[in-house]
This record gives sequence, structure tokens and C-alpha cells, in this order.
Amino acid sequence: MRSRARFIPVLVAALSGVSSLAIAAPTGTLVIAENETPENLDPANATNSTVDELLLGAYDALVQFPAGETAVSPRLAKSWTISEDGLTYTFTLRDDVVFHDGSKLTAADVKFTLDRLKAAKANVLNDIGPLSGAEVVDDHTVKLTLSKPFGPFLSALSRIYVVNKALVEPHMAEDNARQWLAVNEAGSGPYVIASYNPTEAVSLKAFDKYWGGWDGNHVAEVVFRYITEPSTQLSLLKSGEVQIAPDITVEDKLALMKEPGYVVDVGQAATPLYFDFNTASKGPTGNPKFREMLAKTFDRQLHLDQVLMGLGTLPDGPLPTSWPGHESGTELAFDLAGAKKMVDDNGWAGTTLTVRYLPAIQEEKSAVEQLQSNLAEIGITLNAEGMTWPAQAATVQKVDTTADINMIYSFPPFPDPHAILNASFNSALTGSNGGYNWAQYSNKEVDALLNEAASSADPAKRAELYKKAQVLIGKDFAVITVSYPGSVVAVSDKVEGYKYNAAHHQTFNIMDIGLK
Amino acid sequence: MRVLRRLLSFPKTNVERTAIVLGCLILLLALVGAFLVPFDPMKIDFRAKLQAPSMLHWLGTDGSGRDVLSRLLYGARLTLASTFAVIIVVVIIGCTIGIASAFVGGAVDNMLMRLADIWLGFPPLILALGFASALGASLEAAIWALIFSWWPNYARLSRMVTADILSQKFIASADALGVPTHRKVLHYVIPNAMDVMLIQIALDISAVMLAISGLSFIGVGAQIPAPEWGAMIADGRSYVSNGWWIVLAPGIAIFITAVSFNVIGDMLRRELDPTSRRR
Amino acid sequence: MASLAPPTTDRPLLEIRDVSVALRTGNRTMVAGVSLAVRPREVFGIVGESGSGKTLLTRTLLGLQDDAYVAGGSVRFNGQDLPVNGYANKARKLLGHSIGFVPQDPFSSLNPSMRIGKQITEAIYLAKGWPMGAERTREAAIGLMAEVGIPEPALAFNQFPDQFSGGMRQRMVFAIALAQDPKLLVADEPTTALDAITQRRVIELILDRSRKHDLAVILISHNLELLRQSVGRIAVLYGGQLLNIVPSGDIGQSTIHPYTEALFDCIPTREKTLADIRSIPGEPVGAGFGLKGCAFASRCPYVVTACRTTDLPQNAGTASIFSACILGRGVH
Amino acid sequence: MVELKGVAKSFARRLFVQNRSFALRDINIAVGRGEVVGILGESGSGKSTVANIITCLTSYDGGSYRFKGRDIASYTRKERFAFKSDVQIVFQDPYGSLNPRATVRGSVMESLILHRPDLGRRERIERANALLEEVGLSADAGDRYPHEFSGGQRQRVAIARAIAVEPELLVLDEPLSSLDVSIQAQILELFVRMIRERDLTIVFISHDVNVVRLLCDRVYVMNQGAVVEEGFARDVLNHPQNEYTARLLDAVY
Amino acid sequence: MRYVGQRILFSILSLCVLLFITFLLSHVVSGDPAIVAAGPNAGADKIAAVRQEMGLDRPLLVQFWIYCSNILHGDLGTSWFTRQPIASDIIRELPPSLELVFVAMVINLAVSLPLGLLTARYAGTTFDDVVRLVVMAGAGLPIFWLAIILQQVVAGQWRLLPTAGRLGFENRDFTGATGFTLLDSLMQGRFDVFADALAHLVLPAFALTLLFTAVGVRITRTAMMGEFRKDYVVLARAKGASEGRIMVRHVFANGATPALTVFGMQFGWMLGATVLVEEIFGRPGIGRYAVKAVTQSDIHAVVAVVFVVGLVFLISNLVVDIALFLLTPRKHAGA
Repeated sequence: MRSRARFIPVLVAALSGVSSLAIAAPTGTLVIAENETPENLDPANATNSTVDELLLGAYDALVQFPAGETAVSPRLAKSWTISEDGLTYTFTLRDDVVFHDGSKLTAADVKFTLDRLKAAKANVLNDIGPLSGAEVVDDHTVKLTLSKPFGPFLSALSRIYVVNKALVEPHMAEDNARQWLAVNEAGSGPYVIASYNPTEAVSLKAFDKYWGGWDGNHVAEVVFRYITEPSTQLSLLKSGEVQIAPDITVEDKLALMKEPGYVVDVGQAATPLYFDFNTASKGPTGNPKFREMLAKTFDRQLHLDQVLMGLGTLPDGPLPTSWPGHESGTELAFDLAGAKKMVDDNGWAGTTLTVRYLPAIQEEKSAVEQLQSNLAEIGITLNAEGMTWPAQAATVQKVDTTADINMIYSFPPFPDPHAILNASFNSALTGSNGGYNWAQYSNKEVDALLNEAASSADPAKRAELYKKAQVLIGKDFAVITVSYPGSVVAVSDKVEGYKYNAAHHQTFNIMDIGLK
Repeated sequence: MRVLRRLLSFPKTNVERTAIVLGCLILLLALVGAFLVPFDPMKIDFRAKLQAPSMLHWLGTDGSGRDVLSRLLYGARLTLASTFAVIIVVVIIGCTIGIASAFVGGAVDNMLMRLADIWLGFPPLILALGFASALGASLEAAIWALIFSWWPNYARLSRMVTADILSQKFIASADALGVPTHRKVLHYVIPNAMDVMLIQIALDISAVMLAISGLSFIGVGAQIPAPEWGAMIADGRSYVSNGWWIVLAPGIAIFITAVSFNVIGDMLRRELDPTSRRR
Repeated sequence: MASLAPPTTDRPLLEIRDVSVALRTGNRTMVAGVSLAVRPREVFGIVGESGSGKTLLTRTLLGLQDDAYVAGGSVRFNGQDLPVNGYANKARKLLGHSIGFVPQDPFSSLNPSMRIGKQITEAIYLAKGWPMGAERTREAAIGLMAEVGIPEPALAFNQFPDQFSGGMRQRMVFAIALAQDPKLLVADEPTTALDAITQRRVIELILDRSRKHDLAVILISHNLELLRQSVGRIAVLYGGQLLNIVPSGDIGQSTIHPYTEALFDCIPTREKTLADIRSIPGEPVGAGFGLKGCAFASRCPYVVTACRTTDLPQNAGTASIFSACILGRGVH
Repeated sequence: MVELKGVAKSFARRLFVQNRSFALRDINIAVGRGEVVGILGESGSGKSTVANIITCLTSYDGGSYRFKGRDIASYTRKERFAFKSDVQIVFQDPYGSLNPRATVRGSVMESLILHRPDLGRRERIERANALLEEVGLSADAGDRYPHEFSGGQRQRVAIARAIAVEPELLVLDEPLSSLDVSIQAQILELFVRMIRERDLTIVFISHDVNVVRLLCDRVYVMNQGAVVEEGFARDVLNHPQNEYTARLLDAVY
Repeated sequence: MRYVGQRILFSILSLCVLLFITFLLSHVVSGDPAIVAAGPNAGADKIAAVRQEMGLDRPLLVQFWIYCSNILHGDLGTSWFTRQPIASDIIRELPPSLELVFVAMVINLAVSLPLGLLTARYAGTTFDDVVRLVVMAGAGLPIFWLAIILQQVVAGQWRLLPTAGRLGFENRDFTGATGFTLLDSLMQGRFDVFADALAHLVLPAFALTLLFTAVGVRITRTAMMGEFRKDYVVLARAKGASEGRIMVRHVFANGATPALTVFGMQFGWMLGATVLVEEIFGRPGIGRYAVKAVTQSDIHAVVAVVFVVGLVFLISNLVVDIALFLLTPRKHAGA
């Protein structure tokens, strides 16, 4: 008895040792705190980071930005060719990809995905511009055609998550499967959404037939816990119930930097925060002179030093300084005395404005308070209305329901000037057209420059065009660029492999993470 | 003079005396506090943020470097003014409906009171939440929302008190004299209903205040930078780990105010309520 | 007419000497210097206007008044002394099963949520433990109900009080009070809430029971005429003072205490005409009036200065007839 | 003066309310000028409802009520108002029958304000003081509020209030029942004096046989909403014909 | 039985008023319901289609009728936010809240009834004064503030109880048939899960209940005081019944009846007050759902919450009233 008992574990160890050479089975559970609950699971809403962070694990795209990189890598697509005129992209798909239900992923699924998004008028297509159609060449070849050349097309495909046609198609009837995909998942990604309780937690479990294999250190389960309170997130991080806490206050993050057991990761984010002035308004912000005055009333340096506690970069115009095509000095510097003079000269004192913002985001609130305080000094009342993202998004759908000022983060889906400038300043993408141009900004010259830049493939030419556009935008005083905060995430030191992904801001590279 | 002497004879215990002193102090601060504030309650100074209570900032500073004491004093007016706004409107609307209902009687009375009964049943916070969400988030919306959900309290109470008064023999005496209705309302009903209303108002001050601050806390009430006490708590929530005083101070302010008015209301009930006075 | 048995010479059943009662809040003395003795089988009346202290005195003596206590004097029941210290608890323990009590308002003196039978059997059980078993207790209770004149007692046994009229309820209260086979029954204004015809029936029920079961009764009432026709002796309370103990037959006949006389002159009776009615001027003095001397002095037609300054004479020997008038009025 | 013929009243069954009083059936009551008429009955006999009908405080469903020869139903608004100064009522409960928030003088003056608009303020005050004195209260009592008075004193105020408009008919609805014995006698004496001194017709409603016997000329005995016996008080209350009246008289101490 | 009939009739009447109020909220107060229903990023053509689909071009009365029949068929609309039928969202969110309110209610009753009875019995004593002071203080504590403080101190500093959530990490996969974790865990014999769920409930339930308990003690005390003044208590004492017996056998049953009616109403009010605690304690539930819906302007979801909470309120009142009626038949048996 005794000797056998001793023998068996040895045998098991030997066997598992053999298999671990081929595949290291994912182990452990990673718990990530998140302060906003997801709307749903629909890949059509992948523009929203609380949705994207779940989809990123559950779905695959044709190409993807690996965390920490600025160029796309092949994913579902092994390789691709681009036609001379830049209008046709032909992708060769991997042949070993299976969906979570075990069926093979083919070109038909890719075509179906794109057709569905088009039919559903999905937000995620806003970034993809002139896509006109998809065509199945054979099982593993798909051809996408554009109506005109579009430089960042490949980058934009990184948020087009391919769905399982066989599963989704039966639910297309009324609403393009929006309701079905809102709570069901039809992906091929490394993780399967195991449970979805959007007010409590969402759990993803490793998919054992993942085409990419499970080499290296991975977690078997990822749980997103929805914890609104920064303080609760902090205490859960400290009690070990949570390993990643992105939403605790800057002050707490600074304190954690000095504490053993935690790592505070500061990612170089390229997500500008704007005050968008309602440029189409019949009210005071419709007046460029007035906007010029407003443009002088925000102290960015103070915001960076005291609100972000230095964890970010000082903005110089709407584009990140390090990006190609950045033009310096297009926005006015902080000059409250100058603004005061303009107010006095024009008799603007006593004006009341409204700003809408997301109170859940500490730095937005602080920025609003800062602006309120400054404007109060020059005789202008700024009322604030705290909202949640979808509610605020609903108000900008009409010019007359758009507040005088809206705070908005631009989360570029890929690191290209187009992703920021086009989304925020192209008149085709104003709030009333369903886009993120919440300044309702419309300037034909700017539109022309942006469109030309988008269809060009020459980097130098594009940079030049974007520079010109920035100058024009600056002259119209459409926005104040408030900050470029770093992506500061507090992580337990048991976590291995966390890396900030600029293309998927506020998500987590869960497929790279393991636990010590 | 008479009334004042009578009022001064009310408090019987030290708790009640303390409550009255505190209540008056809070009302006084609400009136003049805005002029006493040591710092500008709205002025942002990020360099001074999250300072613990000190000789300079007695209650510390908040996450935007504003003096908590100044905000508290300034907020006293906002908080109490909203509370009283709700109560005044609710008393006027509710009592008009209630008194009219009692006078008209019959089916109309029955219907109105059933309506009020049912209305009253719904959790005021949820009803207010629904209303506020329809109106959009602002302190005014929260005030209207509370009025919308609170009026049946007074309609019912005033209808009950009026019916009780109308059933008394001095009203029958007045009827025997042919006293006209308007005179009955003004000279008979209102003066006699006053005490009960006063008690209810005193007790409702804390309830309404808690409701308003609750709505502000949820985010459908006062908006930044208004230092409404509930909003201040909401504001300080994220700093509990490194700025506990930001949450503590307005909470204690609400607590003290609510308890003071509760004690005063209870005292008034003991002294004025005819049912408890009769031994 | 009712039994007007003369005071017997038996040893007193209840004897109280110089008893005073004070309120717990403020320690105000409400009733002072009351001495009287009730003998076995005697039907004894206590009369007084509202605020005279008659209810307070008796309830306190029975240990039933929460907000008052026996502040002085001595109480002796059935040969047993009751200490003044911690009086209420001891009184309730000692007197509970020997004295039956009937409160004034039949509409609130029955527990509305307990079946009538249960309320009676509870009294039996509390007095005797449970020696006779549930079935026999039930029979005893139904017998008692029949005895106090409840029609269909077996049916009523399982019903709730609010299904009965005031008169019926008062009978049930009697059944409860009698369930423990007491030696003394104290009835505090038992008929005030009832109509005249019911009132007469209930009083007769009490007197009948007293005769048949050798039960002593203390009947408290504001109605002097009722007592005059029902009881043997009447104690007259005014302003918390015991002014007079008088045989009922003497009222309206011979010299009695000025207050008793004045009270009798106030009441319209069958025999009187308008000319016979004489009111007492002024307002009644409440219990605990706190002045020296006689409480009635301010309204007394015979008043002299000494009435206001001299302490009232005490019924020190708990004599069966007593007048507190210093002028000697009403003293035989 | 008062003539009730076949007056009936039923109480509608309400959904949630149970009414304890009996409906009235075919009531015939006549009161002549200067008479003191008693209405005798136990609680629930309907006697108070009769009082309310006579003073027009409640309506009736059948029969007719003629006051001074004219049917009440034919009165105009104005006449109805004038009627109120002809007929007044004093209730049983002295604690509830005065407005707690008006001074005693105010309560008395209320009648004058309404029915004697010709009087000036000073005259009204003087008259009120005189009335208070008449019912045995000092003039300075007028500034005080009802709760500062005893039951008997309040009843005096209620009487002063009722006679302030110099009514011809005074309805007394159990005016003695909630008073102490010694005070009952005082108020009774006050009534006797008033009847003697003022030109008053009185309807005296009571459950107290002995008081009715003393005060009233004629009496109506009511039981369960109907008049069971009527006649001169000394006849009815000494030699009752009706079985109920006899039982009632037997029971009384 | 007539009473039960009346009570049910009254509840149906209440339901109509409830429907009316919610209709008012969603159709009149909120502006154009079509825009709301269409959700963000909807064009003018879509809004027009929605308007026709919802019958908004028809008379108000007809709209009310459509609205009522929709709701009574269990169709509470679709959340444009979660894109799910709101009814299914609410079925998911209601059990955790009811569970929380249930535990809070147990605490409430366990404290209010005995304390109310004792303070009424010993009214005017130091004990009474102290309890009343504590109660008065409890009635002035903002629920949300108390929740934060409790969480920070008891869970954060002392680490006595869990900070947030509904179940501990090790039980995160626990599911059951009813959605009530306490019930499900018992049914499956998982006492560890039961204990875990209870531990997570203690703090939020306590924060939720304190204010209601303060009111509960006061109401019980008043009701009991009224009973202690009645003569049947005197009669019971005269029988020789002990104080304990009087309190338990006589006074309690009579005084508890009016108090229990209030507790029945408190159940609904507490459910409303979950909006103040659930988010702080990171618990799923109808309150958190409501706050979310309000801040997202998901008006249909808000209206649905108002409706459902009102419905729970109606039902809990109906149950309490009928239970009281059945337990104490005296009031109506004769009628």
C-alpha cells in the first residue's frame, strides 16, 4: 500500500511534466476592478472601452496591435496584399482557427461580420471610413474593397471582431442580432465569457482549443469586478481580492508606488482630454471671439502638476506631441488676465454656460472645477452637469441639446493622427451625425485636409496635411486640450506581463498576463 | 411675548435645550454663514488639496483644495434652503388639497385620499429618482422631485386634522351660527391645525434633508461645485483613504441638523400634540 | 331594595391607616391621611367628584397604579400587613388573588385580541396553577359566565370581546374578577359607561353575588344616589382627603358632614323638586391641593377660620362612622 | 314654534364606516313658544339627531320641519342665515364646543360679528363682557383661552355664546352630562334663571330622568329612533304608560 | 373574507394609480419618449418609426391603455443601454435586493419590537431616555454616509467583515435556482456559502436598516404605550399576571398589529433606499440598477424600477394586511 501510494504522484508528475513542455496549462484567477459597468457584449460597441476590454479576450480581429506596439501584427489574417490603387485589401486567413463552439472560422464569417456591422450602423465603423464591401474569395481568402484610399485601414481593422456567422445569423431578423449579441458571445478568442452579470462581475475562462496555444504563463480565469468606488477598489487591492485596480485616486496610486507588493504602471497614453465648445451653438460659444476668450482660461500646467500629479504629458494642441504630423503652438496659452480683458471689452460678464462631464472620472471633475473657478473670477458662471457616458452621448445628437461645453476623452483606436483628428474635427462625424466631434465643428477646409490625408499613403504628405489642419482648428478655437494623462494602473506584484496597450486604451492584455 | 415665554417653557431636558441651541445656530449659520466663511468655498487651489485639519483649515481641505469648513458653512444655506423650499411648497400644496378634501367630503374626498394613500406608499426616494431622471440632474429637479413625492404626506395629515376639527362640537356651534366656509377655514381650521402641522414640519425637516442629500449623493441632485452636504459626501467619497475629513464633516453636519430638528419636533409633539397632552 | 346590612363586628378584611398616596413624578402627595376599614361581607361605597382621588387611592392600594405609590401609613389585608416599601409589587402578589378588580371602562378592560374564555381561564390558572386540568378549567369558566348572566356562555367562550355590548363586557370583566374566588371585589365606577337599565342590572348582579358568596365589595362611584341605595357605608373623598364615612341611611336624614350634605343637595332625585336643589358655589378642588386644613373650606357654608389652618382630624381607630369636620358636624 | 312631522332619517351604509346611531323613524315633535320641552332617551336613541335636525345642523330624509309655521325646506339662503340667530344650541362636551384658538370673549363675539354687523367693535366687546357676567364669569375672563377654564366654566361660556344672538329657541343637548355633580347643579340653576329672565323656548335633551323631571314642562321619551311616549313631564315620569319608559324609570337611582 | 376582497380591490386600485404615475413619468414628464426609446445615435427617421410603433401619435388615453396592457403582459420595454428586455434585467437584479432588504428587515424587527415594548413599559425611566436618544440619533444618520463609514471602519480598518460584493471570491461561481443566495445555499446544503453570503449582507443591511429601525422603535413604542394605558393591562395585573406575561401575552399582540402595518410599508421603502447602499457595497441589485439607469437616462428602465418597487410595496402591504387579518380575526369577524 505504502509504496504504491508513493509511486503514483511520481507518475503523475512525470506525465504532466511531459505535457507541460507542449502546453503550459493556464492557472490561477486574475481579478480586475472596473468602475464602469459594460453596456453589453456586442462587438458593434467595441469603441467603448468597458465593452472592448471584454471583447479583446473573447474575440479575434484580422489584425491586432500587441500591447506596447504601434504597428499591427497578423492575427486571424496570416498575410495580406494591398492593390496598387489602395482600394482592395486581400487577406489570407489562418486555417486553424476555431470558434468557441468548435466550428472553423472562415472567410464567410469575416464577410458576415462586416455586413452585419454595416447593417447595424455600428459606431465601430466610424473609424473605418470608406469601406464599401467584403467578398469571399475562398474559405480562407477574403477581399475588402474601399471606395477611396484610406491610409489607416489596417489599423482600423483591429477593432473589427469577427463573429461566428452560424451562431449569429439566426438572430439577425429584427435588430441585426443586437439583442442576442448583447448578452451572448460568438468569438474565437483565447478566453470564453463564462458568466455575464453586468452589475456584479464578468468572468472569462481560458479556451482550451485556442488556436494560438497556451505557451507560457497564463491565467485560467479572468474576472472583471465592477466596483464604482475608488476607495473600495483600493481596499480590495490591499486585501488581495483584486489584482489590478485602475480607478483608484492619483493620490492613492502615488502612495502605492512606495509600498512593497504593488506596481504602479504608468503607460504612455495618447488620449487627449478636451473641452469641446459647441461651435454650432446659437449661444455664446457659437461666437469664435468668445471661444478665443474661453481658450485662455484653462491652466494646463497646473492640471498636470496638481491633478494628475505629474503622471502625464503637457498638451500642445490636439495631437500628442510625439506623433507624426503634430503642430506646435496651435492653442492659446493660459492667460486669465487676457480673458478678463476680453470679457470686459465685450460685456460678456454675467454669461452663464453649461458644461457636461463624467463625474466618475476624477480628472474630468477636477478640470471642470478648475474651469468653473477661473470663469467665476472673470464673471462667467459655469454650471456643471455630471452624467454618464451614454447619457452625455445622447445629448450631443442635436446641436440644440448640446451643452455649451462638453468634456470628452478621445480614445484613438489606433496610433495615427487620423484616429484623433478625423474623429474629433471632421464635420461628417459631428455629434449630430453620431460621431465624437462633440464641438459640432464644421470647417470645409479642415474636412478637405483630413479627407485628403486619410486617402494618402505618403507619411510625409500626410504629416503636412495634418499640420495644416491643426492650425486651422486652432484658429477656430474649437477645443481646449486639457491633458494627456498617463494610463496609471495599480497592479499587485503577483501579476506578470501587464503592459499598457495604447490602441486599446483602458483595456488589459489579459492573454499575456500570468500570476506569480 | 406670551408666545415666546410659552416657547421657552417647552424644553424640559438638556438634550432638548442643546437641540434648540444647535437648531438655532444652524439656521443662523445658514443665514449669515456665507458671510463668515474664512475662504472662498468655490475657489480651486490644487496646491492646497487634501490638507488635514489644521489651525488654518479647521476642517481641512478637499480634493480640489477648497476649505471644507467654508464649504460646509456655505452649503448650510444651500442644504437648508432646498429643504425649506420643499417643505414650504409641499405644505401649501398638500394642505390646500387636504383641507379642501375634508370640506368637500364624499366621493371626491375618498378618491383624493385613496390617491394620496397609494402615492404615499411608494418609496419617496425611488419616485423622486424617477422624476429627477425625467427632469435631468440638478438641485432644482431634485427639489421638484421631492415635492412631487412628498405632497401626499401633508394632504393626508391636513385632511385628517381638518376632518378631526370639523367633527368637533365647536364647528357644529359655528355651523349653528352660520359661519361661512372661508371664515371657518381661516379662523377655526387653520389656527387649530397649526400645531400638528408644526410638529410634522419639524420632523420632516430632517427627513427631507436626508432625502435631498441622498439624491445629491446619487448624483441626481446638486451638481459641482455646489457645496450641498450630500454632494460634498459624494465628492469626498473617493478620498476616504487619504482625506477622511472631507466625508466626515458634511456627514456630521447632516447628522447634527437632522437630530436637532428631530428632537425639536419630538419636543413640540409632546408639548403641542393634543393627543399626547391629554393624560 | 339592596342590602343595607349594618357594619358587622368582624375583624376588618381591609384596614388602612393614615395612608397617603403620592405621584412618582414630582413626589406630589395626592391623597393624604386616609384611614378606613372594610369588613367581610360588607358592601362599602366610596364617593367623590372627579379629581377627588378615589380612583388613584384604590388603584394604588391594589398596586395597579404605575405612576403613584403609597407614601405613608399602613395597610392590612385579611390579617396580613403590607409594607409600604416596595408596596406595589408586594400588594399585587398578596392581593392579586384575594381581591377582584373591575375597572371603569368595559370597552378597554378586555384584551381585544384574546378570546373571552382564555381571559377567564387565565385568571383561574394564575390563581390556582393548573391543578384541575384544561377541561375542568373551561367548565369552571363557562359556569362563571353563566353565573354573571352571559347567555350561551359556551358559545361566548370562544368569541372576542368586540362582539359584545358594554353591559355584556362588564359582566365578563366580573367573571374574570370573580374567577379567583376573591374575598373582596373592588369595582371602580363599573357602570358609568353604561345605560341606566344596564347599570341597574350590573349593580344588582354585584350585590347579589356579594350576598350569596359572602363577598365584600368596595363600590366606587361619583353617583351618591346610586351608592345611597346600594351600599351600607359610604366614604366621601374630596380633594384627596377623606371627609366622611357615613352609613347610607343617614344621608338626607340626620346630620352629616357639610360636604356630604352639600353633595346630596346637588343631586336631583326622584323625590326632590327644583327648590330642593342647591348647588355648591365655586369649583371643586383637585386631589393634592396642597393647602393646609380642610379641602372643602373654600366652598363650605359653615366655614370658620380654623377650618383653613387646623389639620384634619384622623379616623385613627378606623371607626365605622367618621367625620373630619373640625366643627363636629356629622359626628355622632 | 317647532313642528316636526313624520321626520325620518336613515344613515347610508358606508363602505368602511360603521354607524352606531339608529335611524329616526316617523318623529312627531311640537314645541310651543315659551315651553321647556324635554327629550329623554338613552344613548343611541336618536335624541341628538333630533337636536341637530331642529338646529338645521343635519338634514332629514322624510317628513317636514316647520319653524314658526314655515317649512324649513322653503327657506332661501338669506332666511337660513337669519334662522341661525333664532335658534341656538349648547352641546354636551364643554371641552370640544369652544374654539381652542379663540379667546373666550372672541368666541362670544363671533356670534355678534356674524349676526349683528351693525354693532361697532367696542359695543361688541361690551356686550360680550355683559354676557359673560350674566353667565357668572368675570369680565376679565374674556381674555383667556378655553383650556384655562374648568368644564363648568366652559359650559357657561358656551351658553353665553349661544344667547349672544338672542335666540328665540335654545336647544340644550345633554348640557350637564359631562359635568361634576356639584357643577351640574350650578348650571342647572343658571338655566332656571335664564328661563325666568329671558324670553326663551327650550328643547332640553337628556338621558337623566331626574333632571328632565325637574326642568321640563313636557317630555318626549325616545327609544331606538322613535318617540315612544310623550306628555306632561309630571305625568309621564311619574305614571308611565309605555313599557320602555316604565323600565327606564325603574332603573334610575 | 369580505375584508380580504376589499383589500385586494384596493390593491388593484393602487396598481392603477401606480401605472398612472409611471405613465406620467415616462410619457409626460420626460419630454419626447420616442427620442428616449430610440436611444442615442438614432436618426430622425428612426425616431419617427419608433413614435409610430409606440403609438405616440394617438390620443393620450389610448397611449395609456397601450402602456398598461404592455406592462401587464410583463413587457417593461427594452433598455437601450443593455439592449435587453428590462423585465429580464429586473428579474436578475431583484433577488439580491430583496435578500438585502429581508435581512435588514429581520434586524429591524428583532430590534424594534422588543425595544419598543420595553421602552413603552419603562417609559420615563433612564433606560427609556437613553434608548430614545439613541433612536433619535439613528433617525438622523444619512444612510449613505453610515454605509461609507461602516465600510471604511468595520471592513476597511478592522477587517471584521467583507468590504464589498455579494459573495467571497472563493464562492464566485455559486449559482442557484432562485437567485436568493441565502436560500439557494441552504437548499444545496452549502453552509459555507450561506455564512459567506450572510457576512456580506451584515454591513449593508445594518446601514440600510438603522434609520428604519429608529422609526420602528418609535412607532412600536407609541403603539405599545397606547396599549399599556388600557384597562385590560390593569385587569391582567389584578389577575396577578407577571409583568413579563402582561408584556408578552397581552400588550404585545395588540400593540404589534398597528406597528406591523408600518413595518409592511417599510419593506417597500427599504427597497427604495437600496439605491443608497448597493453601489457603495458593490452589490448587484435593483437600487444599483436604478442609479445606473438614472445616470444613463435610460428612462424606461427607471420607470420600470419605479413600477416594480411600487409593486413590491403593494404586495408586501397586501400580505401584511391579510396576514394580520387572518391572525387576528376579531376586528372583522362580527361585521
